[in-house]
Amino acid sequence: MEAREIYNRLKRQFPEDVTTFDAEVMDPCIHVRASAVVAACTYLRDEPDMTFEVLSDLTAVDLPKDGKFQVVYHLYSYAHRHQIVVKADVPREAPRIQTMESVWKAANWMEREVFDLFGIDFRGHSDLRRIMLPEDWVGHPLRKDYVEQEEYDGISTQREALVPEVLR
Amino acid sequence: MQSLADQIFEAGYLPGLSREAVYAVVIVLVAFAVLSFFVAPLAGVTSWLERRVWGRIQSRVGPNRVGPQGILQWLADGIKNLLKEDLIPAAADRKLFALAPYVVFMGFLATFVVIPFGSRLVVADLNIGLLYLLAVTSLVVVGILMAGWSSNNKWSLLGGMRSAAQIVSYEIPAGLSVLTIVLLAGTLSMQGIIRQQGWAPWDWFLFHSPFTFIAFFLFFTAALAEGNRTPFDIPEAESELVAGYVTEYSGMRFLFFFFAEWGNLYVIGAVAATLFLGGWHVPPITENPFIKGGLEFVVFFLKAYLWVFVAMWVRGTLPRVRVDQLMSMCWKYMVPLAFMCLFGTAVWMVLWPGGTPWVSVLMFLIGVGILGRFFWRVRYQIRHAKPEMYWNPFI
Amino acid sequence: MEEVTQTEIKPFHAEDMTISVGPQHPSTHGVLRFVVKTDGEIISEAIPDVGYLHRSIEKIGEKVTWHGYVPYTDRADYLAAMFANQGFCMAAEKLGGVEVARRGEFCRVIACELNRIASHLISVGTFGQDIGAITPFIHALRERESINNLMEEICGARLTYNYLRIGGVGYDIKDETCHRITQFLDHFEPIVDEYNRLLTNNKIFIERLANVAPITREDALQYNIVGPNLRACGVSWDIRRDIPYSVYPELDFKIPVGTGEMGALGDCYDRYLVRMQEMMESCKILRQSLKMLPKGPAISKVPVKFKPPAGEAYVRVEAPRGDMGFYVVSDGSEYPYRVRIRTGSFTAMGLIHKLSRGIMVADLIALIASLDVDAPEIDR
Amino acid sequence: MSMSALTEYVNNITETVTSIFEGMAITFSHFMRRPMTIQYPDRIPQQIQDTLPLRYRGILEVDMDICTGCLACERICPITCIAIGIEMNKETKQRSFSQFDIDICKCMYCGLCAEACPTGSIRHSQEFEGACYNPAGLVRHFVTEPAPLYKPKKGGETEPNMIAKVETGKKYMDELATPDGGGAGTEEG
Repeated sequence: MEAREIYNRLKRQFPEDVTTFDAEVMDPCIHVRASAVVAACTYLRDEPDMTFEVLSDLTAVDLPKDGKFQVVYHLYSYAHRHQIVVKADVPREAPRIQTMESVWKAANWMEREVFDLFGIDFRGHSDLRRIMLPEDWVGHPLRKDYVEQEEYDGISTQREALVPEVLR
Repeated sequence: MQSLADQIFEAGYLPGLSREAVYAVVIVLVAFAVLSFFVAPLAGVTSWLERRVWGRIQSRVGPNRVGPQGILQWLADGIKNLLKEDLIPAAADRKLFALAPYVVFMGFLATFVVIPFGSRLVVADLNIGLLYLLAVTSLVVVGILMAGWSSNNKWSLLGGMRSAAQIVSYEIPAGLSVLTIVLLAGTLSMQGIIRQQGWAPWDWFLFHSPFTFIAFFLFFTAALAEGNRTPFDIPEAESELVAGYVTEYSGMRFLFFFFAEWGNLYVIGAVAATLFLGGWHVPPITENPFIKGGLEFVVFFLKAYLWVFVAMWVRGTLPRVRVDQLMSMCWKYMVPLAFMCLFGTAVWMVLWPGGTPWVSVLMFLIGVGILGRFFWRVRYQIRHAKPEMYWNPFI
Repeated sequence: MEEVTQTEIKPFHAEDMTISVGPQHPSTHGVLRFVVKTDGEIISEAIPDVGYLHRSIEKIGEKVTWHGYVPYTDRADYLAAMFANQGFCMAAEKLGGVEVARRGEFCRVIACELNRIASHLISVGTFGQDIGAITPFIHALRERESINNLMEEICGARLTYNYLRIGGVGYDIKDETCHRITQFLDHFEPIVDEYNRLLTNNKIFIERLANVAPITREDALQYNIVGPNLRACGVSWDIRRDIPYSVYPELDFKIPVGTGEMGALGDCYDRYLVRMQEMMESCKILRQSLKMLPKGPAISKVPVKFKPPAGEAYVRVEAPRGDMGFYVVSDGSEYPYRVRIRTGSFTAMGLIHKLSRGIMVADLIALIASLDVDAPEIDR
Repeated sequence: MSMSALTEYVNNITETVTSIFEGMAITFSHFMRRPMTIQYPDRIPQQIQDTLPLRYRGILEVDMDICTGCLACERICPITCIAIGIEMNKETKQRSFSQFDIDICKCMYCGLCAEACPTGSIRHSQEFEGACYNPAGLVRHFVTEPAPLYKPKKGGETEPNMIAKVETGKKYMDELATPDGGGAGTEEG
């Protein structure tokens, strides 16, 4: 199914929550309001002629200029061989979004990773712990304004340069 | 040994000492000599050989730097392990922890008492030799359990428990297949069993009847399991239990376990040679007792080492079985088959009390046939893969 | 009626034992950790704990140039570096609208398929080792060593290849190297047969793997299992065929699918078998692409300061551990704005918790090995 | 016991025995095959360095005699492990190197610098043994005393010494693929 048609179907179902459609980009994407993303994805998964049974990827992009994080869902259907990108914006100050775990189990670990590296709170997640970094790490590294701590557990995170930088 | 001590005593070299003291000194000295000049090199060279055999199987070379062809590698490893720090975990049961390697080692060492290296070269020809052998090898399981328990490590405990279950189970098929031979020979004495056989292959108990032929392989398999060798090395399964019951051991104590394992390999071979392969029998070519004795020793040694080699080779070939499969293999396959062999042999003996030389020859020919078939397959493998050949065993 | 007093029978209560498998465990394929709760030999729960090999490759992507990020992608999965190269280059090319030189595409396919064989060899080899057969492992590494030598000739490195460039490949493949690859294939195909006779058909090996931790189709989709693991569940899905990229549509190859040969569909043995068959398919692809290798430049013109227009691209590559997705966002500058690498091992790890219930300790090791999880790829 | 169970029982035994037999034949055949081991470092017929292809990406080396000081390598290096210092003599207006350091500790052998070099002066050698006791020892200093920059002569080099150096640099550059079809492919293929 064409991306445009998927968008139309989704728009008909959720006229309020589906905001815009980027058709001119390489991977067409649908913007959905954060509050309705689980409902929209459930619809996309269960509709018989779309059946997006796989959540290929779940990640986020930090957009400090717009003051938001963009949570990006890449969906794919093995049955119909089509894909769609769903995006939801969450505010940077209070990043919060519903978990996708009830729709696709694969979201469990991916959301943990996004939580770890971006600090987005996935509401209703069964096991929201840090996954890559230690539990006591400070900050969320993939945020654009992240500054690495000077030392961790008394170990310096800096490395002395052996070659002095040449001033030019 | 006693006569040696008597001679020394009577020669009057040691005035003022009681006869018992001389016995004790002589026994300690002889034990020391045997330990350091026979058993240690035996286990050590076995370890070296195993690594070389493995190496060639795996397209590698193996240790070849220390001494000619690396034959002294075990010495270097031993010295290294001796010099290593002896660590005992803080939470371990110190006494048991320290004791366990020696119990394992003792279980292996005590078997050398009854192994007949020649018609007159045996420490003690006990009339219950075989029973004694089965009894002392069971000591090993006690040591392993002690090691597993006292390390206070979960891997060690799992390894120890696995080992106990395994060794206890496999005693049964091993014992049953040994009983087959006892039935035939009518004696438990190791020398007695060998004397019942002859130098020619068809005089061996291996080819006595189809049942003994199967019993031999059952015995060998069960012995591998008792010696914790692949495919039954689950107590120390490296990829599962890190190192099983030896996880917490280091230095010399660690070495003792492996010392015992490699030594045990030779014991397995020796027992197999004794029971099934005619032991030290040599063709009647000479009457000179010295040459004959030497030949006997060499023949016995080689027969035993053949099975040591096979055990290494099996280890290089097979994957490891799982715990439940190990048990089901023992109880569902090996124990019934061993019983079959036992009863079959008994029936055989009733039907043909005078022996069946023609069956022995036939069985021998079948054995040769299997070997021929085997080399035919080896030839096929080489022709199929077209590898670069290298016949020299030394590299 | 008289009331019968019943003594309360308490079931024999035993506590579960908690064992930490890893991070320094011989069979965790890198540094992984499982917190395993066992009742004797039976596992009641195995909780994976990852992150020991996190090298923040995604963050590094925001700090280096587009060209300069290619060597970093090598490190995402160092057993199959070529595919991460391929994924990132394809994403950058998609963003920048770069046409790849045709010879370059074939060079990529040759390098990738060689790499796939190498990676699968490691996979099936370590599989054997985890089951306890060391010899097949070393035999597999021996063949991989030959591939490493070929790789050295192709791109000068043995592990972290950094062979692909945006727009093509860094080094052209010489004719003599092509000849040597053909020689290797002639030598390798009988060796796979031998490997089958030594390990695949071994009764003990089959018994250890058949019916162990089968993955159902539903679970595979829910947990987004990809690559050989997915195909072992009976789903015929291969990016090379179904979302074609590079020159794969021109090549003829089959997609091996699990059939439940020795036990349940999607068990450990199926996963193993799919990898073995895939190696043979890769050999076929290699022979074809060596024959079809066209003349011409191996790289197209790409500016040194590569600045793709703002936008984003998501590309998928069929890596040995499954669908490797590169989600790359550009803001039109010299540096990528965001790079996200989605890997097969990561999602496969998510399933282990579910699969591990009720299997034995030895089976857990087989399960980890059969999923072919690779610590660098999980943690990135 | 039903008949099928008995058949399965016997089959299991046969399969086990035959597959082990086959496996043992394969492992036995390896006793006659040549081992794969290279007995590095002493028992080898030829130095490993000599057997490596020209493309091999070993430790970086710089031929300062043909380095133009264009800084392309320094700029492209993703981890900035190259540091080049160039000074200008105020009187003669001649520029010369004051520093050319490469931190081998940091280097990830990606080869991007060698690709950017216009003369092939910076390149990966076949050397791979870099062990030393101190990380500082892994910093390679290529400039010991200020040296002038290399300027390619219009009509080509005349000095035999320099011709050889330029040729060597070219040899390394020929290994690289270029958009106009240069490199190894077109020469031979």
